Parts: sequence; C-alpha cells; structure tokens
Amino acid sequence: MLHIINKSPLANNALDSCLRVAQSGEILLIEDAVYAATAGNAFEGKIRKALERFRIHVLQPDLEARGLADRVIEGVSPVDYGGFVDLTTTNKTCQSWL
Amino acid sequence: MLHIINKSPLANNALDSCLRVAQSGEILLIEDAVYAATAGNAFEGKIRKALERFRIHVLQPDLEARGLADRVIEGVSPVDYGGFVDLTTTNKTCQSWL
Amino acid sequence: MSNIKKFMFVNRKAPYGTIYALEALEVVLITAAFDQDVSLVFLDDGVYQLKKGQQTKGIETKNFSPAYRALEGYDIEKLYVEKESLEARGISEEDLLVDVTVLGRAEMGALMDQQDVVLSF
Amino acid sequence: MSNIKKFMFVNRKAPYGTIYALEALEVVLITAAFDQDVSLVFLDDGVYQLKKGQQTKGIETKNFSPAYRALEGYDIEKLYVEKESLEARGISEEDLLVDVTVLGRAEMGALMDQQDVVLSF
Amino acid sequence: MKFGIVVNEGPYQHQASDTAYLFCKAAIAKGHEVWRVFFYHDGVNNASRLTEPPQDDRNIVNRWSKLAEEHGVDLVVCVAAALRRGIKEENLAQGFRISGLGQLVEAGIKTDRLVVFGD
Amino acid sequence: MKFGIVVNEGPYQHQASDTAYLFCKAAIAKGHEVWRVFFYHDGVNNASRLTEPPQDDRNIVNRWSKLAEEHGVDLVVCVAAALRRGIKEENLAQGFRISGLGQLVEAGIKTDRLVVFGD
Repeated sequence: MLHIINKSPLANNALDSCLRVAQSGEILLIEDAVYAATAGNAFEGKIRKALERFRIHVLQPDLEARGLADRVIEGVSPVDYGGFVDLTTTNKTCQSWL
Repeated sequence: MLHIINKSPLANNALDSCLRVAQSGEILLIEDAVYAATAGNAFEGKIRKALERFRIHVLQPDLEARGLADRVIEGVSPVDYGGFVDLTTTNKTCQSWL
Repeated sequence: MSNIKKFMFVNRKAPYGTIYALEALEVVLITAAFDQDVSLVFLDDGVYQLKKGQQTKGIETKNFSPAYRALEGYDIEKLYVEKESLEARGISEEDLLVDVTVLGRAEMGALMDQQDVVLSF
Repeated sequence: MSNIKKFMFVNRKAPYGTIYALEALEVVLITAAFDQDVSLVFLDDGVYQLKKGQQTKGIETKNFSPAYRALEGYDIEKLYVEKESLEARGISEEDLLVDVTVLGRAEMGALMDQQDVVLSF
Repeated sequence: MKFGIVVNEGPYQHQASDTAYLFCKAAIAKGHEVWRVFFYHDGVNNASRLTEPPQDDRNIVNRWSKLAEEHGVDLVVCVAAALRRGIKEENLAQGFRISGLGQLVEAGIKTDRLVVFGD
Repeated sequence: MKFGIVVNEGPYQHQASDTAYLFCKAAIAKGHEVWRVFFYHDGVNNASRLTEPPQDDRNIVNRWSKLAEEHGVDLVVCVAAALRRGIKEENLAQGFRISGLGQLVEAGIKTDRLVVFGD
C-alpha cells in the first residue's frame, strides 16, 4: 500500500499516525509533509528509523517550492508528478492520511 | 493576555506552541481543543503543569457537544460564551493560536 | 454482484470542529446501498466521533452521533477502533455509542492492507 | 497620528500548503499604509516562509517569497523569529531571505504581551 | 466595549464561523457592541446567498444577515479573498458588503478588542 | 489504468486542488485515463465560475474546465456538499456537473485506483 502524507510532521500527527499503524509499504511525502524529508528537521530520527520498514519518497516539486531540494535525507527518493502516478499504479491501493 | 486554542492537542501543535512561548496569562480551550481539558487524555500531564503558570478555561458548550463535560481536569474552569466574552474584556489582548 | 470491492473509511478527525466526520458518514450510508464490503475505522481523534453523551444544543449544531447507531440497519457492521488511540484519550469501549471491534495498531495496519479502496477523512 | 497601536502578525504556517502565509502578507502590507507599529513574528512552521531559494515553477504557483524582501520599503522592519522553531527545523539565520531578530521563546512571549492587536495566521 | 471579529474559514467545513457567531450574540447580550465582522481567507464564503443547508441544520449565512439587520453589525468581506473564491455582488447575501483589507486594519485600530476565529 | 480522483478542499486555501490537478495531468501524460474527479466537502468550491484570481496567479477553476474539455474528464460536484456551500447550476463553471454521492462510490468501484486529495 502507498501511504500519502501531506502535513508537516511538526505541526500535525498524520505522519506519526501512519508510522504507528502501518507496518510496511511505501510512503510518499507531498505538500507540507516534504519538510519531514529534510535533514536537520527534528523528525529526522523517526524518518531514518522508518526507512528500515518503508520505502519513502518525496515530491520534488513541493521540495523545490519550499527551497529545500538540497536537504533530502539519504535514503528518501525524490519523485516528480509522473513518479507519483507510477507509485499509485505499482501499489494496489493508496491511502491519504488527511 | 488571553490565549485562545481551538485544536486537539493530540492532532496539532498549537497548544504545545502556546505553552512553549507564552510565559503566563490565561488560556481558553475551545472547539476541538476542549479535549485537552479532559482527564485521561495523554496531554493531561502537560495541562496540570501548565496550571502552575496559567489560568486555564474551557468552553462548556464545546465540551458538552463532545460528550465530555463530566471529565474536566481539576483546576480548569468551564465557561459559557458569555464567560468567553468576559475573558476577552478582562484581558487587554487576545491571541488565537490557529 | 460480481463487482464487490472492499471499501474502508478511515475516520481520524474529531466531530464538530470540522465537518469531515459528518460528511464521511453521509458517504458511508450511500456506499451501503451499492452492496460493497464496507469497513469503518476510527483512529486518533476519530475515536471521539463515537463518544456517548454528545449534547450539541449549546453550539446550535445538529447532533449527528445517533446516526452511528443506525449503521447496523444498513448492514454496516464492521466498525474497528484502534486500541492505542482509545488509550491515548482515556476512552474505554464502554464510553462508545456502538459495539466495535478493538484492534491493536499492527492488526489495524494489516486490515488496511487488505482493502481495495481507502477513503480517509 | 495620535492613534498608533502595536499590531503583531504571528505566522505559524508553512507556505504553499495553505494560503495563510500569502494572505497574511497582504494584510501586513495594507497595515503599513495605516502608520501603525507593525511587528511580524515567525514561529513553528512559519519560519519556513522565510527560507531562501523557493522555486515554485514545478507546482505552478506564484512564488511570493520575494515580497518579504520588499517589506523594508514599506518601513516594516520588525521581523522576529523564534530560536527554538529554527532549531527544530535545522534552519539557520543564513538560510533566511531577510534580516531578522532571533528571540528565545521567553523573549518572544514577553514581546507578545506588549501588543495591542495580535493577528495570527 | 467595542469588538472587532475576524472569521477566516467558510461555513460548515470548520466550526470557526459558528463560534464567532455565538461569541457575537453573547457579547451583544452583555451590552457590548460588535462593530464589525471581517471575513477573510475562506471566511468570505460565509457571504454566499446561494447556500442551502438541510432543513434540520442551522443556516449560517442567514444567521449573520440577521445579526447585521438586528444589531447593526457591519459585515465586511475582503474583496481580494472574495474574488479568488467566487464571492461577488451577484451572489452576496443580505447585510454583507465587499471592501478592502483596510477595513480589517481599521477594525484593529478602532475597536477595543479584535478576536480572531479560524482554523 | 483508470483513475478516480477525490478533491476535498476548495481552491487557493489549500494546495489539495493544485496537487490533484498536476497529478491528473501527469497521469494523462503517461497514457492513463482520469475517468472522474469527484469534488466533496469544500472541494465543491472548485466549481464556482465566479472565481477571479489575480492576473499573475493560476486560474484553478479554468484549469479544471479545460482538463474536462480536452480529456473528457468527468467533473462531479457532490450535490449535498454543494448546497451547504452555495454552489448551484447558476454559478457552476463549464465542464462540471452536480450529482449525488453515489458517483463517488461508483468511482471507487469502476476505477483501478482512487486517489484522495484534501487537508
């Protein structure tokens, strides 16, 4: 399953909830959730740990908009909108943690 | 100053931010923030600690709507909309932590 | 029907502060009419939707919580609540309006993985 | 003018995910025209509004971050950023588009207490 | 006292408009004046005369119109925010007027207290 | 593949409608079909033909209308959600139609993937 998160991890519990409940699969960070993919963010440790269980992707255009494309945590893969589409096709279902 | 919070403390960082930045004054919990005023919530410890620095109020009609009027943490004062108005007049300013 | 899918509705938001809980319920009721396999999940603040004793007169808004009790009449009987979400809020099964199945977080995650369509509110 | 009030605009939300940052800026610019005492505060994800290097072509949305640089031309020079918010996000003063005053949380709280009107976004 | 109110979210989706309205009613009941309610961001959607909630639900837009009529509350919709969201004279409910952001600043200056309701 | 899309927030206030649109364009560019976009909650406000963003900003409503015209995407606005928020035939933009929640369920049944964008 593809888990889509769109909230900053320091403002909202969506990513925390996803990591608590989902056991494995893929995660895509979009919109304000891209901050979770950046090194130096207080959430970085949780992302590094989550990388042991999940493949984690981040929407590159949203990172660029926020001026943080050069700070992606190692192991998190940037994708464009086409890559986003591909992730929804290679996974049987997707869930947006709104 | 009156600090108005309207977000659940387990979903959003608004109350946490307020407690970090504001040093004293009064806090009013409204809308989904009334959950912070209830005993048994994981945030209860932080509220008890905050009561040492702040006077904390909770909007009673919002508690009743959510079926939790019987669980208010000791030391937190329920107010109705009239009480809400009074709090905005007795404090020189108010800030909504949206 | 040959075309039955597993629909899961994930409720993560508290009632009244926003409209999501109410409008989610409206979708659920419609879905029942399509003879699909319907599950409702309550996570995080979503568990508050099922709290007994909601009295909305003071906020001049309609109390929609009785509708959860009506779900059974629409053959919607799979209601799941996450144990960890209840505990973090000091809410027990006795506090809830309806009978639910309480699942631990890992069981809940496994259940999500079995779905065909997940709508989250 | 005899009627000068201290206006504080508290920015706590990230840009682009929601419109609050952009529409807050529109209020700030108007307020300048009223000759009030204006302060801008950036807390929590609001500090991201000031991040250098925003490139919004990929999301097909206007990059409004240059407007923060224009504030000085409107005599809006009191920009405060909370130290703890920067640290939690791994953002340094050098990462910011404009010169700001960095305050610790207690100093920030004290500054808020001195205001007449606080608008929070 | 003289109050200014700011509403930042549209009707029904968030509780902000409901709470703001009940606050205004309580303030008036206590003898205060609600001088102006300024609708900003999605708050401008509170001014749509086309809303039609279910019969058993509150009518948020009409409640505001009635408050304006009965208590002379000035309901101002931000023009820039309104244009972005499709609120114009042609779908504006009774008692509302469209004007600039300066009206919000003026409310901050001329009232004793400005209270913000949003998300 | 055949996609169904759900948009739960209005234009401009949240990024949801932008992301959904860019997702649809990318899906179509890859040869997929976007069968239906269902607008729910405040998402119904994406269908207002009265929106008028600043000249230098994107026109979210027109973009959706154009997508419908050029690629036959079915843009459906939930009638119950729309009535609450003042979206009716008289202010409905081109390419949108108003219908019931059943259209959302149908999208879940008939498409290969349903992707939700919201807040």
